[in-house]
Amino acid sequence: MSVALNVLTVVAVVAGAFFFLAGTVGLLRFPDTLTRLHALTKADNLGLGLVVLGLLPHVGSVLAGIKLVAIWLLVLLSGAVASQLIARATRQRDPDA
Amino acid sequence: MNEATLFALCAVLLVGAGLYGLIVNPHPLRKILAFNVVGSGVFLLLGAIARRGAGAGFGGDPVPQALLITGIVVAFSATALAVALLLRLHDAAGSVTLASEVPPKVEPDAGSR
Amino acid sequence: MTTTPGGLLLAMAVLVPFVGVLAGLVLGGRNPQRVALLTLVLGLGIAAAIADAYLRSGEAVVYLLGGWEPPLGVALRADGLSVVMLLAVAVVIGGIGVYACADFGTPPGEPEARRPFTFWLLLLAVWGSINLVFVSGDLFTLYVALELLTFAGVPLVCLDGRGETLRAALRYLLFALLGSVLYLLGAVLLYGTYGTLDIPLLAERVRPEPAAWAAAALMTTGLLAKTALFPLHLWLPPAHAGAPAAASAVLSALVVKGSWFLVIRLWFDVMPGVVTFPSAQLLGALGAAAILIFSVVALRQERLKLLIAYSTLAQIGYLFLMFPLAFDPAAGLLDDGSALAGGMLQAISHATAKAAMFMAAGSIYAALGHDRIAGLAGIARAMPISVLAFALGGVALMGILPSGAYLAKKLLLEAAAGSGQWWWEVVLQAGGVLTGSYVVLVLAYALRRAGAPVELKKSVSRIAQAAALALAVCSLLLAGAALGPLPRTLLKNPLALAELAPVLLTVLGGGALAVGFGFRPPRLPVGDAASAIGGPVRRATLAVGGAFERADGVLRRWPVASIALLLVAALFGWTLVAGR
Amino acid sequence: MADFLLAASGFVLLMVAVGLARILRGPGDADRMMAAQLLGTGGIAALLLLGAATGEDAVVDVALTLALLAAFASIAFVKAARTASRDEAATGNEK
Amino acid sequence: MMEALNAGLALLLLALAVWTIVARDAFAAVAGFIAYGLLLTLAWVQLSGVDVALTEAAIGGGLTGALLIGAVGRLRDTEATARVERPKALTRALAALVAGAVTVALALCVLTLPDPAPTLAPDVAANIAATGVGNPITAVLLAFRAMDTLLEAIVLVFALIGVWSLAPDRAWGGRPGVRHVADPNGILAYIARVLPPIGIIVGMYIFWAGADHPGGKFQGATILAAMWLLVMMAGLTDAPPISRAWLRIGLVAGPLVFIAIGLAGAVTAGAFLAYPDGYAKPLIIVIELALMPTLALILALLLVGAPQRTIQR
Repeated sequence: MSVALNVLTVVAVVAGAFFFLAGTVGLLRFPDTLTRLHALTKADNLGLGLVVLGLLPHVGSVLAGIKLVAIWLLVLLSGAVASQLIARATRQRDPDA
Repeated sequence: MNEATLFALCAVLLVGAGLYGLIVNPHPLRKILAFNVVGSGVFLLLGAIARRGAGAGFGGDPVPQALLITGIVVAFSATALAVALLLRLHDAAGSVTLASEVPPKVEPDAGSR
Repeated sequence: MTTTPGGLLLAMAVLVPFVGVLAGLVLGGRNPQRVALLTLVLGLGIAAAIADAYLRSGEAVVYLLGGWEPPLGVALRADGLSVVMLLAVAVVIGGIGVYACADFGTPPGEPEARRPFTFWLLLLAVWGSINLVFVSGDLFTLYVALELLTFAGVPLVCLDGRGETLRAALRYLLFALLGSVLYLLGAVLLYGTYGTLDIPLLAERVRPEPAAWAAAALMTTGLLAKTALFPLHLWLPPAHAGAPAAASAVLSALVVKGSWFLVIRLWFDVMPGVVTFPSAQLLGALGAAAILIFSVVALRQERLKLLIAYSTLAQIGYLFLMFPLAFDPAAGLLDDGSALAGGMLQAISHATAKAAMFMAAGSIYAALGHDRIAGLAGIARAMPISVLAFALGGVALMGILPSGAYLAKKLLLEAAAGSGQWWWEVVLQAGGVLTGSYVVLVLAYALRRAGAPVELKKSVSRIAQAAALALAVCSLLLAGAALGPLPRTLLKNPLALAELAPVLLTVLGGGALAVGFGFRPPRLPVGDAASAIGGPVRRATLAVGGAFERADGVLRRWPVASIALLLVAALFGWTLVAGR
Repeated sequence: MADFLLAASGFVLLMVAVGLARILRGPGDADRMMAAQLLGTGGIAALLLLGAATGEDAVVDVALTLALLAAFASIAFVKAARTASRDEAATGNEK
Repeated sequence: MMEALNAGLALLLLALAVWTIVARDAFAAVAGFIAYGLLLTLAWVQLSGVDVALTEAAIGGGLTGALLIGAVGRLRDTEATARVERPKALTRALAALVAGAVTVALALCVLTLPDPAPTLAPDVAANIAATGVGNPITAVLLAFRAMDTLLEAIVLVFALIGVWSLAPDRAWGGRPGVRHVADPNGILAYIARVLPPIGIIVGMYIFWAGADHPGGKFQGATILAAMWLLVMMAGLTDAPPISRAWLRIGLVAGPLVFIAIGLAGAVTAGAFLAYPDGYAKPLIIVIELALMPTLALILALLLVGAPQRTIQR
């Protein structure tokens, strides 16, 4: 049982780390603000989700598990809002971007 | 090197960097930022000292850790007051330069009231 | 360590003004003024009660907050120094409070207004904070107290909201923050080395070693920046000259004394065995430089309030002369004898006299609509009370009979003679003459007769003028200290030649300096012959004065001042290490 | 397991650092604001991994606080940008 | 592994601090500083200071960042003139020299700190039972060094009075800051409706946990303040006029309750800020509960700034 859970943790965390890598690569390679924004938010939020998934088997209580999931949801929410607001601000200032 | 020494040295370098910024950056907002860097360096040093004092089942000496919380709040208040003063200066004078070599001139109806 | 009788009073000395701030904030309207005036009375009573408790036991009054003993808890302590300062501040605040009623009153029926509301709350805020500086026995609590004092002092600078004063306030705040962060850094090093922040415990544990040296250098320098000792004075002149008169009085008489007092605590109580002879000489030398340079720059000011601000800078220098004099070379440590007593007396004299001078200047400014020194002719007849207050304050600062500063000077001279440091005797005497010069300069203009009677633009409250006079008289009455705690032999027959000579020297020498260095010296009642000799001398003095003024201008640039700050810290560190 | 989690934490932090280096240089304010936002997500991940590795449960509360305030600076940025441009235009209304 | 991580963290901290100092553009410096605050949070965790990490996350990650970003946006036009004032190379070299000298001296002090380090941890452990709380930092903040915490609340009150004192005379008594307008159906309004309920729950949770685990009134209050500011920025509500009675009462309630309980302690337990036997924990919770709204109000209003708008009746 615990071996299986550990494998799950390793797989999920490695996958999560990979998405962080992907996000950073996108950041370095993509040409302009909006595409970079796109690369970043998608990849990082997914990466965090996988990390949370990987850590879930290790929590000591139900409350801690709820908190972990809540963290991910909050980051998803604020990431979505922030990137949309930033994108809109960019567009307003420089409509061609 | 253990983490306390590592972060203590890091803290000392932060203090140095912040002091340099406080001297050479002419813009008051940048001075406020530099002040915060110095302050965080001092706090980090205290945090490292707290870590050195771990014992009696605590991961760090609780007294300096409590002082840190108070210190962070005080530093935040200072930052808020400085920023408010800076913004008001900007509104009232149009510029924020601190280089006022001229002493305040006599203005007949202000100052002594 | 245990709580002593009357200990709770120490907490009250801090809490009563703070509760006053909170009450004024919540009641609003005209109430901040009422609350403040009520608190002034209460606070004076508390200070007197603390003095009583101290005199009864003859030992420091101690209070363990929450009943927790240091190092875990925080203790309040009031020794003789604290008691004296508590009383002096209560009296000065009382005088300023009465004076400010005219400027910061809210007429009945008017809505709450910004200036009076903030002034009264900040006055109480300054008071509570500075009392905390005097009674706190813990270095971190003292850090918070310093910050409280800064936060209360800065808005006082820019109460009138002009760009100039806002800029002065921002410079003040930023430099003061730099000072307090250095202080905190020193305190952190002390905790890391000795595991306590309690002053008596630290005094037992501190040994001469790197952390103690660094802490002493950093904390001293940080506090000097807040006290505006030369060359760390960039913020003071515009801040103190630009604030409303009552606020200037608070800032000049009281706020700078908070950090100065902490230097005493640090040197005499925390690490008397760590400081060295060269480091004390360095501190005294900075003070001597302040006296010389700022007295001359004060003479060159055209505006009365700026002159007083520069006089404050010079007097701050005077307050640091006691450090080298208190050093006992035989024992190799600081010793709290007559030098310390003299320094404290000097500080109190300065607090009362300087508050009186700023208040008198404020009244004159309000009445004339300007404070150009050259335009003061005839004011002595029109506003005799204010001019008298200014004159008495000036006499008190000069250290001539009969005044508290006279006794202070005697004590300091005695200490200088006792420890064989004759060079400080020269500085002390010269300091009196230099102080005399700018007081004589102002009085020479104020006492001149005007062609036509002076027309006052505004009548100034007599009560306000009387408050200034009362404070000035207080600084004279401090000579009575010789009847109480100090040896009575200090007071000699004032008409004896030995006593009269220094007085005459101070006044006449001061007059000569005023003629030499003044921006526009009073015309001399002598013939052309004198001015023929005077010509080259005058040119020389103008050159020297100009050089000092330019030096002051350079030192008041931010990068120069902040580099000087770190250099001073390095110098202190070096004198502490190498002077052993 | 703890070492693996630590390594993962370090890797995420490294990725964030590389991204930061690119993006703090600009060119626009929006890029820099995103840099802070990016570090928010990555920092929370690194923090959670660190907390799991050291067994310090309360670290989750720190991450929760960060997550809650993650958008705060970005929103302040957008509002400030808008206020500033309104000041320039000196018009009283906005959308 | 841990060493490598810590070293990386320290290097990253230094790099961001240097960036904050030397960046040409003020906004870039502020963005760097926000990232720096976040990394400091990690450093606090590594130094076993989870309470400090929570404070840093709330203050450094939230409030300070928002404060500085708001300021930098309004000060855009002043940066060019400031750049002209940049000191000459010689001055900068001198500054680097003295700052470097201070750094080296400090580093020597740090390396000679005594070993074993002095600590008050055993004293705290020996006396924590008397306070009834399980979190040693709460015990220090509200029992052993309660005076500092009282003073901290007073510092905040003074800072707010200072900020308010910067108002133009005509705006005294009016609303602080600018009126935020946003599309009531836009995304900002959306998040300002969704997030605050969650934030209030989390804030209360952090406060409640503080008695026995890392957390406490201050961190909780910061979260509440941020939520209120969010609702204001979305234009859903406006900052209250500073003359409002409820506001004034809210600003002083916390410190006054603290002082009152402290004075009661002087009567019943023999010292100001002492608690009678057995009542320590409930009284500590009452004090924290009273302080939290006051702290939240002040923290939020410190960010909003001085009154700027005249009263409209």
